[in-house]
Amino acid sequence: MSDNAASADKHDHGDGHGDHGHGDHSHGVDFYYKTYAVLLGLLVISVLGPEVGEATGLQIITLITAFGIAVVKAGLVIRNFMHLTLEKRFVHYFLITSLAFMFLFFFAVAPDVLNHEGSNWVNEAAIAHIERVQEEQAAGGGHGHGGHDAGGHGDAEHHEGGHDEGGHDEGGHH
Amino acid sequence: MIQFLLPQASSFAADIDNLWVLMSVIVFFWFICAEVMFFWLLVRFRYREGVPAQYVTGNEKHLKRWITWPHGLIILCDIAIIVGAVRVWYDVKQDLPEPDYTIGVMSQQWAWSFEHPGPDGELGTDDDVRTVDDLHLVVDKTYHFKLRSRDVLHSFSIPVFRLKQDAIPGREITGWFQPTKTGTYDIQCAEMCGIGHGIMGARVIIETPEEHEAWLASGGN
Amino acid sequence: MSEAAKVDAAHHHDDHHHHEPTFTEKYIFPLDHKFIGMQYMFTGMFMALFGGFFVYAFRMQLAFPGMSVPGFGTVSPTEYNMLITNHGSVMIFWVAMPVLIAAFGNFLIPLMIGADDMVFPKLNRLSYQVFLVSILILMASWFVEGGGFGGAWTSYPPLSADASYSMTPLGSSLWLLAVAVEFAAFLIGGINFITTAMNSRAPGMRAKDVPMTVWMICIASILFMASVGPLIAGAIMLFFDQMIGTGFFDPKRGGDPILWQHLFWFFGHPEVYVVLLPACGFVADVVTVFARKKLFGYQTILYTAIGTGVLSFFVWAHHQFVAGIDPRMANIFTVTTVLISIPIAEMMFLFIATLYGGSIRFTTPMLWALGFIGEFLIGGVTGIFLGASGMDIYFHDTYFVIAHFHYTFFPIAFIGTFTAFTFWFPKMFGRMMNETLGKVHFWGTIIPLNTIFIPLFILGAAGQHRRIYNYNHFPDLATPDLQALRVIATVSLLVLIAFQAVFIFNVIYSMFAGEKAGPNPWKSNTLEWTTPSPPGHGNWHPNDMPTVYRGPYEYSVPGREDDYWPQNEPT
Amino acid sequence: MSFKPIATTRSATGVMTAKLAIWWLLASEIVIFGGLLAAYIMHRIGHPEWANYAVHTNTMLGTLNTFILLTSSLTAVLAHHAAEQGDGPKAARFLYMTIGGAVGFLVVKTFEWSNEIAHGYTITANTFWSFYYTAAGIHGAHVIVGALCMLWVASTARKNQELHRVENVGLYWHFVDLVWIFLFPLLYIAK
Repeated sequence: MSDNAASADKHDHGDGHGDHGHGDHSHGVDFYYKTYAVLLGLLVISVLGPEVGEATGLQIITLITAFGIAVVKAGLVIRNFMHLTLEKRFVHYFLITSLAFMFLFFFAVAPDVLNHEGSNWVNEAAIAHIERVQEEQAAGGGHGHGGHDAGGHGDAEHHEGGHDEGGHDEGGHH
Repeated sequence: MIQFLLPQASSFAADIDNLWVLMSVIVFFWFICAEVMFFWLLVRFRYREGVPAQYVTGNEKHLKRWITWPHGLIILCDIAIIVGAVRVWYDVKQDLPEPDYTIGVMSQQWAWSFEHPGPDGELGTDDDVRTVDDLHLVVDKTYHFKLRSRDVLHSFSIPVFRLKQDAIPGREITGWFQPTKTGTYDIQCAEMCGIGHGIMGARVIIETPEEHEAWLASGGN
Repeated sequence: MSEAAKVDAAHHHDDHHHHEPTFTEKYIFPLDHKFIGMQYMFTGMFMALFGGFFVYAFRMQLAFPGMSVPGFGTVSPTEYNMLITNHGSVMIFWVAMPVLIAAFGNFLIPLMIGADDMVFPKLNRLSYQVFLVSILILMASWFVEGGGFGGAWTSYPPLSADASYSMTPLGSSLWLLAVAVEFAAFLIGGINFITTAMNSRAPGMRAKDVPMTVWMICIASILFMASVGPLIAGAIMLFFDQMIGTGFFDPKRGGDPILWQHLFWFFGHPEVYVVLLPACGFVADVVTVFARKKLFGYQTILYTAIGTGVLSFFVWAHHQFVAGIDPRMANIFTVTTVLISIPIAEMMFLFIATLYGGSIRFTTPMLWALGFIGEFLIGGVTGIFLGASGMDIYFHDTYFVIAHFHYTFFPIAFIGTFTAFTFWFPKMFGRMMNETLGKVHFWGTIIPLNTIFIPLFILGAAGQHRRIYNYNHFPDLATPDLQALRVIATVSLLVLIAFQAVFIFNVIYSMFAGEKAGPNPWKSNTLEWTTPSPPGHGNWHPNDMPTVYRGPYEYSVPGREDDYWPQNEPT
Repeated sequence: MSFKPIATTRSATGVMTAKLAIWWLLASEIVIFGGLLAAYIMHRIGHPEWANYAVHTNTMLGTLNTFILLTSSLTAVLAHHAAEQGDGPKAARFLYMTIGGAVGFLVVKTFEWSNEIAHGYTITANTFWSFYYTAAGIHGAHVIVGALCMLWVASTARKNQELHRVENVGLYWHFVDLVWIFLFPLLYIAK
């Protein structure tokens, strides 16, 4: 445990970083600038992606550029800026575990929340809500009023407290 | 066992009570084993002058098997429990048989309102009978219920049916039951729903077909 | 230790002792982990008085509906809901967690791993202060306009989200805020525990030389950290729903009340193991000392603890089987839930097996530890009924559930605490507790415990639901037989509460007039017993920090004169 | 002179204590944001009508903010580099630049939000906007906390003290950047 002693010693003299103990990982400044340049390049692509997606009508391009590039960017930041690759193995494990639990959470909750119907149940309110808003959006051009009106409806309905009006009769509200 | 405390009044009540017996046998077997072993060890290895404790690490084969064998057996017992539980669950909640009648159940703070099909046997027609806090059923008929809530979460629980289902505002949840015994029993709300949760009870009245027709003929009074 | 480190350490020491800490520095705003631990412990026990008072009031109402409860008055439905809600939240969040994890974690982790303090003493102090703020917020919520929150500790929206449903506009928001602030306190504390246990072990202490208590508190803190996130996010969402009128959980505006249930139980189930594991750790340490035995299968116990912890993330929806989730999902969660019985049963078996070949001394701490094993088994086996979906249709939200989880939580929160408290009392205050009073307290607690909750199992099987203030409204439940069971439970509760006075008296009496304890009254191996009782500031002299040579459970090693072998004794 | 326990100076795992604590902190942050974003994604996929709300988010300002945060991440890592070389004042300078990035981010955010609120897209307008403000708001709170921490770290680093803190606060800052990297496509790009 002479490690402890050594680190204790250096630590107190203010250059706590010297005792990193993973050998050489001091990337040059150039390396950081290069990473930064790549990140900016990816940012440009991720912004242009949806334009291409819209132009070609392929939504998949939007999704891939948006989220694929987010993952790549995140990987670059984690690897080159946070130096996770130089960290002890167990750090990887607990970070990955937290992330894995979130995927678990998503996939276990999605059948109830993402879906609006399932085995012997129907989320009538959500279906009615979507239909009503989409009708409004179609009627009102979809732009400009969406936010406002949905809020108004919410409140109005709230006080009525009914379940089955579904909102169809309020279609022409605005 | 549960039937001695509360009658079985639905077709699947006996299944659930039998599942209880199956699980009790398995679970109490292990419980008794563990407690007997526990108390025997306490008595057998109590402190006695001049008798030192043994040095046992837990890796000795002849001792370790006292852990590994129960371990394996518990897995087998777990499988039995899972199979039993899932079968009952599937019958009660997932696989709905064709209904004779459908009823509507609406919960709100703090009352139950029921929609019964009228003489024509169809729900959603003009002759439907609406009641508050009284559910009239015909014995030995299969029912679907459409459960909804007007405001907050409630839970539609009929203990004699061994049935329980939460009502979620905005959702319509379908379930089934088949009453098998005439009589009048409790319906309780089983999910916290505010100040009046404690009084949110209703009665289920299971009638013979004749009685039910008479009730319908009287306009549901 | 190298020369440099010694000088360094001495430097620290001198530096600190230039000024003796004043009373305020030592007791009001301490940095010393032992005092922060005490603060947590006595705050938690103080909160237990409130939790106990609440249960007294509403149990009296259930046994004798409509009567004026002495010390409270008649219990209205609103008050009844407030009492059960706050009984649950106080006992779990403000009693079990601070006492089991924060108090004993603070007190024991540095002592058991041979460190002089937690790694971040100031964060530690901050954690307690944040915790104290959460208590003030909670207490405020009981007295505001409209009364305290009464939507059950699960706080399901829309009831909790909308004041027009709950009628407690301020109570529910303050309650939620208090819970969120409390989580922040434990996140800060938890990171401190984990880092301390991982990094500050004494020289020579390998992973398998760490006492079970430290392992368990560490695993529990990790579980807490990994599970609480969604609920923190959910609490913010629910708070916005309450305060500024967003619609995250409002079905009429595209929200979904089921989402809250998932966010809540994703935390709520691991939370059970967060409090269970530390109690298991205490039991492991106490049983080995008084059986003079090595722990039976140290590594296996560790694996079962980790296995339980990991599996606990896969079971949460068994709280929601009939709560409107898709019935197909229930099948998956039944499998995972029933499987969790394997590691936890194995852990209990290993504790029982540790008794084999021992030389068992029935001191008060040992009685509590054995009581934990015996009682927790009941809670464990009855849980299987509730985890099996088919059975849960009937038992969900009945008194069977209440009896089940009190048979787990009472052993965890109270028996576990009494185990640890009576065992480490000599270390905390330098005096022994009175054995006779301790045994009276033990039997006066264990017997009523069973006579409270066994009737509740029967009531649950008879179809009695929770959270109902007066069963006379339900003809099937208003029978004299069932009422008799309710009265038995309530009377037993009164007996149990009365016997806690013995404990309180014993603590105060022993603190000042108990027999003086030496550094190691129980002849135990672990490091905390190698320093004076109570330990001074820094626990050991800085030049004499312990070094570890062996595992913590080397009792009755053949060929040695003593039947114990302290961890720091050179071979 | 603050008192530092011997415990803090030990490192049985080989990772320095403060850094280990930061990694655990980040693990707990992952689940906080994870829970929120999982809930958002579920709603987003389940509610096709949200596409029409998302149109109103300002991609230009979102991109600008991404650019600001990426740049501040660069300066944070440069500060770490300078600290590694033992050059405290230089590290502090880079940290001040990072704080500048944080302030810039918040200024853009304020402008963006006030514009949106003026158009009626408030947090209560509908659930999309509720999620939008909540997610970005929690992230914004992290930005503020990060800036304050960096201010504190820079004040000691300037005097060549406690230089290891530069890397630790940098790790936290990179994480804040990472969250934004995912929020950006979720809230702005995918329409």
